[in-house]
Amino acid sequence: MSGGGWRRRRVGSLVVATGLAMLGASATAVACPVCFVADERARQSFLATAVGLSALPFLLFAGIAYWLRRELARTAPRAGPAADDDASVR
Amino acid sequence: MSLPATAHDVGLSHEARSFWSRYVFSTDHKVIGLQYMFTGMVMALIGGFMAYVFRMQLAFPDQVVPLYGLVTAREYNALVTNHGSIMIFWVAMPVLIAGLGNFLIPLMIGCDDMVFPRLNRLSYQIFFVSAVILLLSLAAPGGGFGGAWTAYPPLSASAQYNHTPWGAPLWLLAVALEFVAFLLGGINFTVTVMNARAPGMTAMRIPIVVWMIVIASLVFMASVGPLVAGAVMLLLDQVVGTRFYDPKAGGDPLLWQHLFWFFGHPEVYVVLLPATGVVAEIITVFARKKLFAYKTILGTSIATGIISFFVWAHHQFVAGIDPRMAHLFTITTLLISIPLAEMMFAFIATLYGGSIELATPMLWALAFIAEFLIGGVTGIFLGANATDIYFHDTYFVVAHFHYTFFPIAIIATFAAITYWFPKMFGRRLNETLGQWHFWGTIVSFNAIFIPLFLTGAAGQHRRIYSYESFPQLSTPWLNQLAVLATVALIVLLIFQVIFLANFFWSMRRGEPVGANPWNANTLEWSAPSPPPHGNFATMPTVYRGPYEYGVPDRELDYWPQHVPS
Amino acid sequence: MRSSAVLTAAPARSGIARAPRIRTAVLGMLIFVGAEVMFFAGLVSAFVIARSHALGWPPPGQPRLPIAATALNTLVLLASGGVLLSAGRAAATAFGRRRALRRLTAAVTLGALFVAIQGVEWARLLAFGLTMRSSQYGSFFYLIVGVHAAHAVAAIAALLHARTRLALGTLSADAFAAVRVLWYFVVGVWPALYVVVYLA
Amino acid sequence: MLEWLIPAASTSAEEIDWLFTLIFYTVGFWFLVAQGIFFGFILKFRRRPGVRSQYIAGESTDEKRWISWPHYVVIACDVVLIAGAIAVWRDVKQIIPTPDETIRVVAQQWAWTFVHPGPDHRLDTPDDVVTVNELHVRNDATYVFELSSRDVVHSFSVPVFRLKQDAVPGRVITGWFRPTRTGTFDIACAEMCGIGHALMPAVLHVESAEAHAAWLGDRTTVAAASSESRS
Repeated sequence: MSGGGWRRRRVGSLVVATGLAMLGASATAVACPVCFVADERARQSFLATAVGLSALPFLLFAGIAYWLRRELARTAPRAGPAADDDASVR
Repeated sequence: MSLPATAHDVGLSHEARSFWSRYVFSTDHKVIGLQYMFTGMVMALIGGFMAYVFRMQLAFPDQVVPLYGLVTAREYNALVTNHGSIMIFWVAMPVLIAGLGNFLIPLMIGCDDMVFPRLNRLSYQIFFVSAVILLLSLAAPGGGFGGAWTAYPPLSASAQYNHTPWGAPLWLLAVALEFVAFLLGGINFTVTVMNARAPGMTAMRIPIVVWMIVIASLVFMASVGPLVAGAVMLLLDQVVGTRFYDPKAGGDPLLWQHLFWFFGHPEVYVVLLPATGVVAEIITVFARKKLFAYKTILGTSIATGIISFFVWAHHQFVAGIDPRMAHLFTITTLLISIPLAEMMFAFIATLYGGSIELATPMLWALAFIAEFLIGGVTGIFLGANATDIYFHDTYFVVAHFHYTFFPIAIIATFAAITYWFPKMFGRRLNETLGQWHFWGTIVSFNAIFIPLFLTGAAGQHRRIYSYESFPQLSTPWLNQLAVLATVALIVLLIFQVIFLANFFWSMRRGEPVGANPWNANTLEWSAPSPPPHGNFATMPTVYRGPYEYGVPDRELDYWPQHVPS
Repeated sequence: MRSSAVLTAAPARSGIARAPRIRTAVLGMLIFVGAEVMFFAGLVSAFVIARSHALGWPPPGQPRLPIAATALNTLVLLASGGVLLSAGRAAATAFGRRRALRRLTAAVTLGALFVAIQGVEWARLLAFGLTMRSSQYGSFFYLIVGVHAAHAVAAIAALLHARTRLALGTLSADAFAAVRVLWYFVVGVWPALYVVVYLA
Repeated sequence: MLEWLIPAASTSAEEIDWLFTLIFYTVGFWFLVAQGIFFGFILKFRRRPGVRSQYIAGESTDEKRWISWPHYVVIACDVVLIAGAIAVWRDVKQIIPTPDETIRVVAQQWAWTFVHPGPDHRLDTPDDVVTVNELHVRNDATYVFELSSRDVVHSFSVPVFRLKQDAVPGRVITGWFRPTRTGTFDIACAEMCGIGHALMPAVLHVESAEAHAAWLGDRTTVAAASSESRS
């Protein structure tokens, strides 16, 4: 169990480090010598959208996980199958 | 055994069901799973035939290909484009995720059906329509789309450049519909596993293949949105005449590449994870061993899913992205080798101390590990940005990803079919034919792609229909390698006849089997073979994890999940 | 208690009883909405990149978007979301069906009003010469706003379907909640799109 | 190792080949070890009558080290390879040296246009030499190229230089190379660009300084003559 735990933490920190590195790269960027036609604004927006798109799925998963926890807490007091008190009422 | 009274709230009752309601418009997850699988098999044959045609053209340029005719440059492009699209979107995805997911998930978690059966049926219907549209696009005026499966604009955006006014939009429409189908399927899988498990089926008792299908579905759903957005824009460019990707009008061709690869790379892991899950199930049963480090494997697959969102730009090292970005993506790309290597180590460790029986499913599962390792290590050359400059879009890349996709889409699928065939049809496949098919396929597969590693390393690019205008890249030696690969491909295709014969013969005439022919633990083997509509007579209760093989002090070397202690 | 609610539970099924602890349809809808958020994020990313290439935004010679009118229209949409929220609350209480029906109708009407006002604006912009093909500006405007409008229309259809079933008494609490989630998504994503497309 | 299959004709090629060899041996060694253990297990633990499998959960730290140690080895190798890749990439793509010559490469469906600077070593002057599907460069000179495309995405690929760079319409992308051996080599388009994708071969002539000057002289007189006759 503990093994799985620290493994997951390590993965998490890897992800965070990658994200920070990407942000850092965008902050320290000077005009890119090789790639674009001096279109620094375009490069910045590529970076920003890349970071945004990569981060968004995790925010979404976190959101759904949060909702699940609330939902489970809400239904927790009701022991046994929920079918009992959901029984057809019209 | 009498049929359990598990009528669905949708669809018809069990009695008096016609052929149509039973096999075509059924909401039964097993029927839908098999529909996906059969459609995938038909598409695989079509994709294989395409490979035959363009490999013949490469080996014997500008000669008449038997069963096809002359291959023009236009047709060649359409063939490679659609071969790639078909094999990924209409073979790997439907067979591994939709087919296996539908067939296995409810059975493995002890449930009568998916939670949204009608959504499930709709998903298959959309998928079927998408397959039909794709095949129609090949016959459209101007021919099928030939701009590579990555469909980079401006080539794909304008008929002025690609000369396929009908093929390109139809191809794109088919791909978009296919995504919608898997989106619906993925929602269904995830919710079913979260919400409809049998009592006692706690998170750590779920078979690893189910976990992997769910993780893959989540990765798919989180990554596909931007691509659909990009596809809508591309479709508008093609049909309405907007200029989202036209640099002359302020658009940006690189934008599509970002949106495409943001999906495109996670997609690799979307099909990989279910395949490794299948392998995990099979090696435990045939090694009679508990899966080594279940939680670690689960952790590695989650880690793979997460990291897969941070690697996509390694497809764009030479596409004109900021060269400093390339470092980041090299790092993440090589990092993703860590969880995958660990997963493979855990599989190898599972074999240690086992009692290995080399039945056909086990052969396929072991072959997956051996071949996938080749695919994995050759990926390092491509993930490292500097060597990728050279290897990008050469046959080395082609060989590399076939060493990953072939194990995924073909080897793991054969493993799954041979393993679950008794559950699907209540009969056994012929073992001798199975072994023949296995060895024929594996040997010829390697004989196709090892030569391609060499031609790629020698500088030959993919998607070039004739090397006659490149004196340096078409030496006799390289041409002989191309011929070898082509002959091997033909051998591979011929060996599939054995499989098809075995499959359809055994479906009707194979030796009948009971519920649990492999003495396996997971819940699907507690249902009758084939399981009736509704799967289980009574709801199974789960008492332990899925991999309790060889437990000491027990008479039997397996301990099914639903058997009380 | 849920048992006193006016909504029906899921249709009774014989045989294997499942014991879902999480509302199935809501969970499914949430995952779907997650995929939709990624879809819109893809569109917005494309928009941001296209805008960064442009020398002037909006491009010269293109009509300006009606910022104030759309701000009011945004309020209409938000109001619709608020009314639907209270419809959901009402449906969960005893004897609240009639009230829930009324509020649901109001929410649908407000939603339809929003779409109608958007349509009128589109017609005016088209008359001013802003079309899908006139510039990147126009392309992205009609793409993003149009995709949102399509979602709004689909969600309104779903709400109307839910209304019919609520009136008949065959709407499950779960299904109603799922439809509401869809509408909240349509309402919630709009202010973000408004800020990106109209204001920036 | 790559030069067994294809000559290495630029400074970048040598570096990339070095990285290839590094990866090949590092990865190849561990690949063989892994496959060896894998097949060893399959042979050793074949089913025998009366022998039961062992019960190993792989959950305790003690057992897990059988996969965690190899996994540290993988990390260590990854770090080495990442360092190598970054070092080579920096030299090849990121740092552009001061050029001896600047050339312009224009891709279109389906041909390459090369603009050589001519004897005055400057582009956009009357003595520029424009060729189609034929590139002449001087051995041991540093070249910077400006790559652009007229229509769709192409990719400028020179296998002997280990050089590949996509040409994206609307952008001018800069890169460099320094040839190290003379000869005639192939240039190809490496990105699907339409029906004629296979028909975009160009020929690269790496020449000694004298031969190059002679070729340039020929071409310049022709160009001058034709421009004179036009005026």
